[in-house]
Formats: sequence, C-alpha cells, structure tokens
Amino acid sequence: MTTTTSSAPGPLRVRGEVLAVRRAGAFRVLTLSAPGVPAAFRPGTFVVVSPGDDRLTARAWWIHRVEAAGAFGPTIEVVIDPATASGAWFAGLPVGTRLGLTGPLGRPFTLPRQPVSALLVGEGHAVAPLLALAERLRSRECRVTLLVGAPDEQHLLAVREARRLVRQVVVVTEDGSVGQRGVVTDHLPGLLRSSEAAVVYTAGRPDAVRLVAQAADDAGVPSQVGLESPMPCGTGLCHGCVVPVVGDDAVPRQVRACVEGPVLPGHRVDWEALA
Amino acid sequence: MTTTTSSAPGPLRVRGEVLAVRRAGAFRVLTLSAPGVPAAFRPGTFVVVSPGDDRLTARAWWIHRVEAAGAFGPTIEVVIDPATASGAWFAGLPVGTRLGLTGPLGRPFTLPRQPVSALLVGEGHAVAPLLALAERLRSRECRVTLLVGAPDEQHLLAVREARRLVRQVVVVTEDGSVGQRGVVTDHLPGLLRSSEAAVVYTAGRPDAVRLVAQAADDAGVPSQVGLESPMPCGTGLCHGCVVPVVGDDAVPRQVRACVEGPVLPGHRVDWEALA
Amino acid sequence: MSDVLAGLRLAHPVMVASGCGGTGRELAPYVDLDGLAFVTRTLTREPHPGSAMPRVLESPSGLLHAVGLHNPGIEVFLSDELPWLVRAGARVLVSFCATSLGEYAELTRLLAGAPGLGGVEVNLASPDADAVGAFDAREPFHAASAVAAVRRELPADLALLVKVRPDPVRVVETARAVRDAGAGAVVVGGALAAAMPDGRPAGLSGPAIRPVTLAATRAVRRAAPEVPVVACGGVTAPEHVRAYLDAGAVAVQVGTGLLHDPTLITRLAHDLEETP
Amino acid sequence: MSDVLAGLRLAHPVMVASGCGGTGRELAPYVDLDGLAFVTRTLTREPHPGSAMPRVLESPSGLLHAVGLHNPGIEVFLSDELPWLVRAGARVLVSFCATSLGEYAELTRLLAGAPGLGGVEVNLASPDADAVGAFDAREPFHAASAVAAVRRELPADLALLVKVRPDPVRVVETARAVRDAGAGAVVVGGALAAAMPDGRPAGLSGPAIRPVTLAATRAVRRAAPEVPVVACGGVTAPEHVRAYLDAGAVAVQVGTGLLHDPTLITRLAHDLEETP
Ligand SMILES: Cc1cc2nc3c(=O)[nH]c(=O)nc-3n(C[C@H](O)[C@H](O)[C@H](O)COP(=O)(O)OP(=O)(O)OC[C@H]3O[C@@H](n4cnc5c(N)ncnc54)[C@H](O)[C@@H]3O)c2cc1C
Ligand SMILES: Cc1cc2nc3c(=O)[nH]c(=O)nc-3n(C[C@H](O)[C@H](O)[C@H](O)COP(=O)(O)OP(=O)(O)OC[C@H]3O[C@@H](n4cnc5c(N)ncnc54)[C@H](O)[C@@H]3O)c2cc1C
Ligand SMILES: Cc1cc2nc3c(=O)[nH]c(=O)nc-3n(C[C@H](O)[C@H](O)[C@H](O)COP(=O)(O)O)c2cc1C
Ligand SMILES: Cc1cc2nc3c(=O)[nH]c(=O)nc-3n(C[C@H](O)[C@H](O)[C@H](O)COP(=O)(O)O)c2cc1C
Ligand code: FES
Ligand code: FES
Repeated sequence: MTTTTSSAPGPLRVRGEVLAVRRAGAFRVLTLSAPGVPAAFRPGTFVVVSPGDDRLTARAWWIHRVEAAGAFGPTIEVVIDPATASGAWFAGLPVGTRLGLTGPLGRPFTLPRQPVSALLVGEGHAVAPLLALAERLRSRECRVTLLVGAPDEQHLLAVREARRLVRQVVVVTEDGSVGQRGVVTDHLPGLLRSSEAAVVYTAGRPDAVRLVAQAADDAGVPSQVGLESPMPCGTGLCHGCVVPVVGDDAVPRQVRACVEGPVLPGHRVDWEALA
Repeated sequence: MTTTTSSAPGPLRVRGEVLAVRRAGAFRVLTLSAPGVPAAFRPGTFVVVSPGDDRLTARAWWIHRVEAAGAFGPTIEVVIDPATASGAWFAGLPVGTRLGLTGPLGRPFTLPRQPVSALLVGEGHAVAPLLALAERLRSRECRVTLLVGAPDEQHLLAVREARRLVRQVVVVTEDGSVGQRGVVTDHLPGLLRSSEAAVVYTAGRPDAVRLVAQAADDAGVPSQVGLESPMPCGTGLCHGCVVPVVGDDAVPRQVRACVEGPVLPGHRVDWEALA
Repeated sequence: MSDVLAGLRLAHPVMVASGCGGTGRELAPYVDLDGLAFVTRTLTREPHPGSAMPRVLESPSGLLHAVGLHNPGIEVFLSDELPWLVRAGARVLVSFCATSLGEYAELTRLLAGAPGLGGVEVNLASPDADAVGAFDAREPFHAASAVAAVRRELPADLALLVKVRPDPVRVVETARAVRDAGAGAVVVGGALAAAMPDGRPAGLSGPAIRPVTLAATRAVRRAAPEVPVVACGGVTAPEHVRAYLDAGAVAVQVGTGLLHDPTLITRLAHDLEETP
Repeated sequence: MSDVLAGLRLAHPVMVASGCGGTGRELAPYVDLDGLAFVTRTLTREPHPGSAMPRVLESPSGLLHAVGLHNPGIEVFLSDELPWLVRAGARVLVSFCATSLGEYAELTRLLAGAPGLGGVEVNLASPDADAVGAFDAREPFHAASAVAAVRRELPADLALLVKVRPDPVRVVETARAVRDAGAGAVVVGGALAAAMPDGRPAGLSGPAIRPVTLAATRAVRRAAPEVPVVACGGVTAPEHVRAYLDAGAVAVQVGTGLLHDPTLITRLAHDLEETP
C-alpha cells in the first residue's frame, strides 16, 4: 500500500546483491541488484544499507545510475568513497555479498517546468546524483552547465561521461592537476552569470553545499541542495535526522532530512542552526 | 612470562590468517598462519577463534597438523565440519581473512612410557587430533590401531593418510559405503581384544566419547578422551566449561575442560553427571 | 489474540513500538497498517522540538537515542495525524507522558473523545524524559499515581497500557503497582538508561538489551502472573517473538528492528501465521 | 596512578575484573602480572560448586553468564591461590560477598591478615548472587551496612573497593551511601541483570552494555564528584578506556574483553603509555 500523494511508486525493501565493483579513480562503483528500485528512481533519491545486525544504523548512498532490465535484472549503481569507515566497509564487500537495501528514498530534485538554464555543482563522490539529473534536465530541453570539483584527479568523478551529456563542463581541482586550479566556490559567481542559470542544483556534505547555496542566494538564484547529513534509519521512522529550516512564514521548524529531504530548497535550510 | 610447570612453551595469542581452504569430503581443511603455535603443539591441544566483536565466545578446533616453517611461515591445519553454525562460519571465511587465534590450548594426550599397543578411536571430524597422536606413538614404538567411523564416505577423514601411518586401520560407516557397516562401538570390544590395547585414545562430542570410554572401562583398559564440550573462552578464565569428575579419592569435583582437559582419563569423568 | 489488549482487535501480536513508526505514513510503503497495533511516539501537552543532533547513534548491537520527545503536541497530533492512521485501519495507541498528575488527567480527557483511538500507552520508561520535565515515576508509588490519574479519565473501552523500565531487579514492584492502579497491560521494556558519547542522557535499544528485557518479562510473569505483559526490546527475528511469547508475554513491540528493516513486522507476523 | 586506589601501586589503571582472570595462572602466559591489579572471582565463606551448564552463552555483542559464584571458599583461596598471585607480583584484590552482616565482618577478619593482599572488593552487584543466599544489598541503606561491617574490620592500608550495579537511575544514591560507609572507591559496573534462555538469572556483560556503564560512571562523577570511580563494562579497545577516564574514572576493569582476547590488558596498557 503506497500512501504518498505522489504518483511515483514508493520505496521498497529488497534483498540486493553486490554484482560488481569497479574503480573510478579513488572511488569504487558498486553495481547492486535491486529488484523494483530502478522503476521508482528519480535523481536525488538514495538507498540505505546497514553494515549488519550488530551495526544497526543506515548508511545512505546516492543512486548514481539505474538499469531496469540488464543481464542481472534490475540493478543500481552507487559511487563509494572508501576513505570513510562506512565507505571502506561497503566498497570492500566481496562480489556476491547479499544485503538488505531500502530505496529509492527521499524527495528527488524538483525539475523546472520551463526549459531554463541550470547550473549543477558537485564535488568528489557527490557528483553521483547529478548525472542522471543532467539527463532528465536535457530531456526537458534545459541548458545544463556542470561544475565539477575535487582535490585532485583521482577524486574527479565521471567527467568524460559528463562531457558527452552536458553542454558545458567546468572542472576544478585543488592541486590543478586537471582543469583549473581552485575550489568550486571560486568559479560559482562567474558561472552563475555566464550560464544565466535560473536554478542551481548541488549535493554533498552540509558544509560544502552550504557554500553553493549561499553563492546562489547571493546571485538571487534559487537552489536545490541534496544534503548528506546522518540518517540513522533513512525511512522517516526515527526522527533522528532533523534539519532546521525556516518556513515561508519565517517560523523556524525542523524537517526530517530523509523524507522531507534529502533535497531541500537552499534558502529554506537554516544553515546557521545546522552548523 | 610462562608460568606453567610444564617445560613446553605456553599458549599464545596470535594474529592468524586463512591461507587456504580445501575440501576433504564433507569437511573443509583450513590452513592458518599461526606464528609460534606449531612449536608448542602437542596432539590433543586445540585453538580457539571467535566469530567477531559481536559474537564473543570462543569456538574450539583441534589442531590437526602443524608446519613450523612452510612457505608461509608457521602454519596449522584444522578440520571443520561445516554442518554446524560455527563450522559453516569458519569454513566460509575467504582466504586472506585475518583473525585472532589462541593456542595451543589444553592438556594434550598423555603418551605411554612403554612401547605398548594403543587403540585410537575417532568419528567424523574428531579423527583430526588422532593422526598426529598416531605419529608420536609410532615414534615411541607403540603399536597403533586406528578405528575410524563415519555416517558415510563423505565424513571419513584422512583414511588414506592413516593407512600409511598406522599398522591397522579399521573403517566403519553407518551406510556401509566404505569398510564395515556399523558404528565404532560395534567393533570396540573385538578390537580391544585383538589389538591387545594397553590404552585407548579418543576424541569427540561427550555422547560419542562416553561410549568409547565405557567400552574401554568394561575391558579394563584405561582411556584418554579429548572432550568437545562448549568452551566459552578456552583459556581457563571464565569457569564456564566445567566437567564433573570423580577424584582418586572418589570425591566428586569439577574441572575446567579447557585447561584441565580437554583430554581427561575416561574413568575420571562423571559421565552420568555430565549428561 | 483479539481481546488481550482491552478489546483491541489486532491482526497479530506484533506491535509498532513508540517512537519507531514515524507518523505511520512512512511505514505504509512497507507494512499493511490494517489491523496493526501502532503506538505513537510519546506525545506531550506542548509541542517539543526535541534534542540537538546527533540524536541516534550506533552502539554494539544496539542504538543509542536521545530524540528528546520530539513531537508536535497532543492537540496537533489529534488533528493532523490520528485521522490518517485511523483511516489506514491502524489500532492506534497514543503514547504520552505529562509533567504532573493534573496534566495526566487533562491529557487523558483530551484523548478520551478522539475518534477511532484504540487506547493509550502511559510512558513511564523514557531515559530522556527528565529533559522535558516529565513527572518522576521512578518509585512504584509515583508510577501508580500517574496511572490512577489516567484510569479515572479514560473510557473503559480504551486500552490502557503502561510502559515501564525493563529492570529485572525492580520491575515486579512497578508492574504490580501500576496494575493495581488500573493498567490493562504492562509494556515491559523501554530503552535502558544510558548516555550519548557527549554525556547527554540517552536510551539504549536493540538486540544488545534483549536478554535484559526477556529477564524482566519473565520476572513479572513469575512474580505477578495476573499482570498481562507486552514485551519490547531487541526483537529482530521470529525466534525473538517466540521467546517472549513463551516467556508469557501476550504481545511484543518492535522498535529498533523496524528502523533497521521497515518490513520486519510483516515478516514476523507471517512467521507467526505459519507456525502458530 | 600509584595512589588512587588506597595505596595500591599499579603499573597502569587497567585492572582484571572479577571472575574473568581465572586463578591468575591462566592469564600469566598472556599478560605480565607484575604490578597488575587483579580482582579475584567472588569468593564466599563456603566453597560453591557454581551453577549447572551452560554457564556462559553468547548474546549480541555481549556474554550472558550464570557461573553462580563457583569458588573454593575464602580459606582455600588464601592457602592455595593467593600466595602464587602475590609471588607473581599481582596487586590482589579479593572480591567477596557474604550472607549476613556478621559474615561480612568475619570474612574481612579472615582477609585482614592475608600476606601480600592489596585490598578487597565487596561485590554488591552480582545478578546471580541470590542463588547463593547473598545478603540483599539492593537498597542503598543495606549496601552501606555491608560496607560498614567490612570497614570496621579492614586494616587502613588495604584498599576497599565496592562494586555496585551500573544502573544510571539508581547508582548515585548507592555510590554515596557506600562511600559514606567507608568505601575507598566504587566500582561502577557489574553485569546487567538478565536471564539465560532457560530463565535462570544471569548477568549481561560486554560491549553491549558499555553505554549503560558509561552513563552510570558519568552520573556518579557528576552528582558525587567526591567518590572515586573504577569503571567496568564492555572495554575491548583503547578508546573505551579513554572514554571512561575522560568521564572521570580513576581506573577501569576488563572482564569479557579478556575472555575474548587474553592479551587485551597488555594492549590497553601499552596504548596508555603511548598516549598518556
Ligand atoms: C543522502 C546521502 C547520500 C549519500 N551518498 C553517498 C555516496 O553516494 N557516496 C559516498 O561515498 N557517501 C555518501 N554519503 C555519505 C555516507 O553515507 C557516509 O555518511 C559517509 O561515508 C561517512 O561515513 P563514516 O564512516 O564517516 O560515518 P557515517 O556512516 O556517517 O556514520 C556512522 C554512524 O554514525 C552516525 N553519525 C556520525 N556522525 C554523526 C553526526 N554528526 N550526527 C549524527 N549521527 C552521526 C551515523 O548516523 C551512523 O550511524 C551519503 C550520505 C547521505 C546522507
Ligand atoms: C576442544 C574442542 C575441539 C573441537 N574441534 C573441532 C574440530 O576440529 N572440528 C570441528 O568441526 N568441530 C570441533 N569442535 C566443535 C566446534 O567448536 C563447535 O562446537 C561445533 O562446530 C558446534 O558448533 P555450533 O555452531 O553448533 O555451536 P557452538 O559453536 O558449539 O556454540 C555456539 C555457542 O553456544 C555455546 N553453547 C552451545 N551449546 C552449549 C551448551 N550445551 N552448553 C554451553 N554452551 C553452549 C557455545 O559455548 C558457544 O558460545 C571442537 C570443540 C571442542 C570443545
Ligand atoms: C529512535 C527511537 C525513539 C524512541 N522514542 C520513544 C518514545 O518516544 N517513547 C517511548 O516510549 N519509547 C521510545 N523509544 C523506545 C522504544 O519504543 C522501545 O521501547 C525500545 O527501543 C526497546 O525496543 P527495541 O529494542 O525493539 O527498540 C524509542 C526508541 C528509539 C530507537
Ligand atoms: C564469566 C564471568 C564471570 C564473572 N564473575 C564475576 C564474579 O565472580 N564477581 C563479580 O563481581 N563479577 C563477575 N563478573 C562480572 C565482571 O567482573 C564485570 O563486572 C562485568 O562482566 C562487566 O564488565 P565486562 O563488560 O568488561 O565483562 C563476571 C563476568 C563474567 C563474564
Ligand atoms: S533517518 Fe530516521 S527519520 Fe530520518
Ligand atoms: S572455557 Fe572458559 S574456563 Fe574453560
């Protein structure tokens, strides 16, 4: 029984399996069988898995790509940064490992009704949800600019693929090994102007996306931020993932990042209170 | 600091690694790196490993074979019956898994001072500690007879190797697929007589070794039984593995199977109270 | 099964534990709510913003939580959440706690007339209830007063559950006292009192605490067999439900297990049907 | 470190918890006993055969145990086990419990003259102590009487530790009461009261309970900062020792962790040296 008002199919709990693990620079891309999940996927949604019966909280991962009917049935891809403890655990699972996973979860990126210009900003693994978004935007005839950042070449995700998909791809690395030297915020004001963006999309950790949302705000452009904040259950049950927001009535409230997010309008997040 | 009175080196806690897993019928033989353990090994001693930080009690395994200086350094072999939950866990560990292991633990089989005739009796995986014992007995010029039992051919361990090592090997299977049809106890009284055994050695679960000990007792032959009873720590610390015994003074007492056993004189175990 | 909890007609004896079913809507994609006993998160007179983050952390085989009774207040719940739950067919039990005996009575009056309500669960077991100034019910006598205050105002056709700390050493006295004060059943098992790494009071739940709750359940059944017990703590598999029912519980509640796998209740109920 | 426990000169603040170090001899292959604080298993006046099997079972991230105070009696211990421990250099603390206040005094007199003894640990925390008819010390007042009985007979140069249940809700009162009655330090943390699958009373130990013991430790340090606390529960890694010390404990004890890995204490002590 799905009782959400949206017409999309709801999230599912499925028994998945690690089908393949491949390297993408410093990251690992895992292909997981996930029956039913591709059909309900929209860019900005995620899946959760828990490391085991003894480690009970959910770990959230953006759905990077879906395949509804591949050789192994319905599959999804996730991009894992093995530099964190959870990432190392997940990326290290041997092919064949079976695990319970729940998804797609959360509210996806909202697509513009008009074919406007959109600026997508992502750093490191957090570029993962933006490629599928770029595709959908393109199919709505939006002009898409993608700003990709990373500390170095190893942490640049899917740039080649992005170039095939997107009108303009701007790459910045902190060490200058690829593209321009610097961080994404150096290039935001300029790109906001030059792309004539009517909307900014971003995803990542609160400290990173905050800067993007603020740059957008400064330029008077609305933003949609996919927030990577801790989600103990991921399904809306525990109230353990609240994010402070300011309502249209200017009243401070809290929303659960997992069900009312992870994608939120940048101007609604109370960034001061979140820190 | 080793403070045991025995002159053998004491047990060690080492970081082991699963080096190889091979099938032996229904069983799996695991080769584990175990620095220092081979040097202290004597037949009848065992190692313990715990499945993890969330599953804390020890699982005990007979040391089947040791190699002090193989290609991978000091290694031991254990024979695992994957039909039990613990066995399935251990036998299923991928090669390369590192784990903490402690050993060699417990009192080994006591060897006769004279070159007497010895009857060794084992069923299924519990033949594991008997081959090394047979070797030592042989090197003391004891005449060794080995009675090996199993439900079927799949559960017969190391018979070919035993035949090379031991004067007489008698094989019985419940389904008659190899050797004689029946169970080991059918053949015990006859073999006790024909082998003129001065001592019986056996290992296995309490219900199995009890029958062997009793047959030996009935024939007036002393026995040494290696008891597979639960050992929560394996090291003598928890007092959770007590076995009721009767002292030479006929006073009932309790001993810890892990440090005062696992090998005990059959006539000292209070079999009624153990059940 | 139908009558054990004061006339609540339940589809099966596996209930949603307080604070672990969201508003119910979030559970709906995974579980059929029709006939399911659903205990709400603990509600209070006034809305509460709850605690600071982090609120829920992992602990070995358990969860530590200091949600701080985050809730919109009983009135908002009654207007905004209850009608949906009732329409979905859930047997709704409102968990609540109050700051005084007078407030227990007042909140019960508010709840008494709520259309479709199945009953209430008086929460005397929250490790972090101090934070909201909850009435101190540590002593059996005080616990009984709170329950008596509720009993007086609660219509007889509503179930009255009382949730108590699963402390095997103390639970029997408390269970007897609240039963004498009018509880229809005692829920043995909130989270254990614990603390977040930063020292804030927190609850410890999940498989880690199951042997404690099982012992507390047994203690009540043995020493006070007249008290119906609903057990709550660490259920993640069918054999845990059976262990609690074997220990004499009339039903079980599932909390942490649902956060880990939201379809758990369906699986547990299914297993009970297969092996009744 | 040397003086925190009434003059016991310890090599480091990591102690062996009661019931988890065997007779000491079994630990010797793995740990240098010289300067190590070793608490014996709990001893009683008479020898006790202990409980039936199974005695120790696995539980999620913990151990359930009902060893039933298996011990040879204090006199046999003093003649057969203590001398070896003293020779090995261990700082021996005898854990004991008694059936009456008179017996507490009597046993203390027996211990008072034992050559080489470092101190005692009065065990008021055993979940399965009822089985041996131990004096009921659930109420702070009774706990204090037992400690006072020991204090009167114990020479001033012996350390007096008192082990209490790590219940965050009740521990402060008990800690204050036993401190006032003469305890030199309070050991916060026996096993939690729980039960074996077959219903026998048992203790729950190990990582599963660490957040509970940590909360109890904090509660005592905050509400009764004058009480020195030794924390005991779920230590299996250096960061756990540090968490307890940060919470204000003067030392920690290690039980379950040693059963899992007998070299644990060596690793913990080594870590403390590296990062003091
Ligand atoms: C929607 C979403 C999508 C994500 N997608 C990806 C992705 O595609 N690829 C990727 O590599 N990573 C992704 N992440 C991040 C990933 O889930 C992990 O959070 C990250 O790898 C950090 O792991 P960790 O080991 O440091 O600790 P975590 O896994 O973050 O934390 C372990 C536990 O501690 C809790 N915790 C830790 N810190 C806090 C805190 N401050 N407050 C509350 N609880 C806390 C967590 O709830 C969890 O229970 C995503 C996160 C979210 C929320
Ligand atoms: C000295 C010794 C040597 C062994 N050698 C081998 C070997 O070489 N190969 C092999 O395949 N097996 C061996 N075993 C048996 C093996 O360790 C396991 O016990 C066996 O595989 C059964 O596993 P299980 O999953 O059924 O449960 P176990 O691993 O036996 O039990 C799981 C847990 O439950 C506890 N437990 C279960 N039943 C009881 C009970 N009745 N009383 C108390 N505690 C209980 C255990 O302590 C343990 O914590 C040996 C056992 C011992 C004691
Ligand atoms: C995130 C979370 C929030 C909880 N909130 C409440 C609550 O509001 N009221 C309450 O009575 N219990 C609350 N609990 C406790 C559970 O209802 C349950 O009693 C406890 O977690 C033990 O059961 P479990 O091991 O199945 O989780 C909460 C538990 C968790 C994990
Ligand atoms: C097998 C076992 C036996 C124990 N015996 C005793 C005992 O005799 N006396 C006592 O005070 N505590 C006893 N305990 C409790 C421990 O000393 C310790 O307080 C408790 O296990 C919590 O610490 P841990 O988590 O480090 O094990 C025992 C614990 C275990 C696991
Ligand atoms: S993570 Fe549990 S409600 Fe959002
Ligand atoms: S298994 Fe712990 S003492 Fe023998």
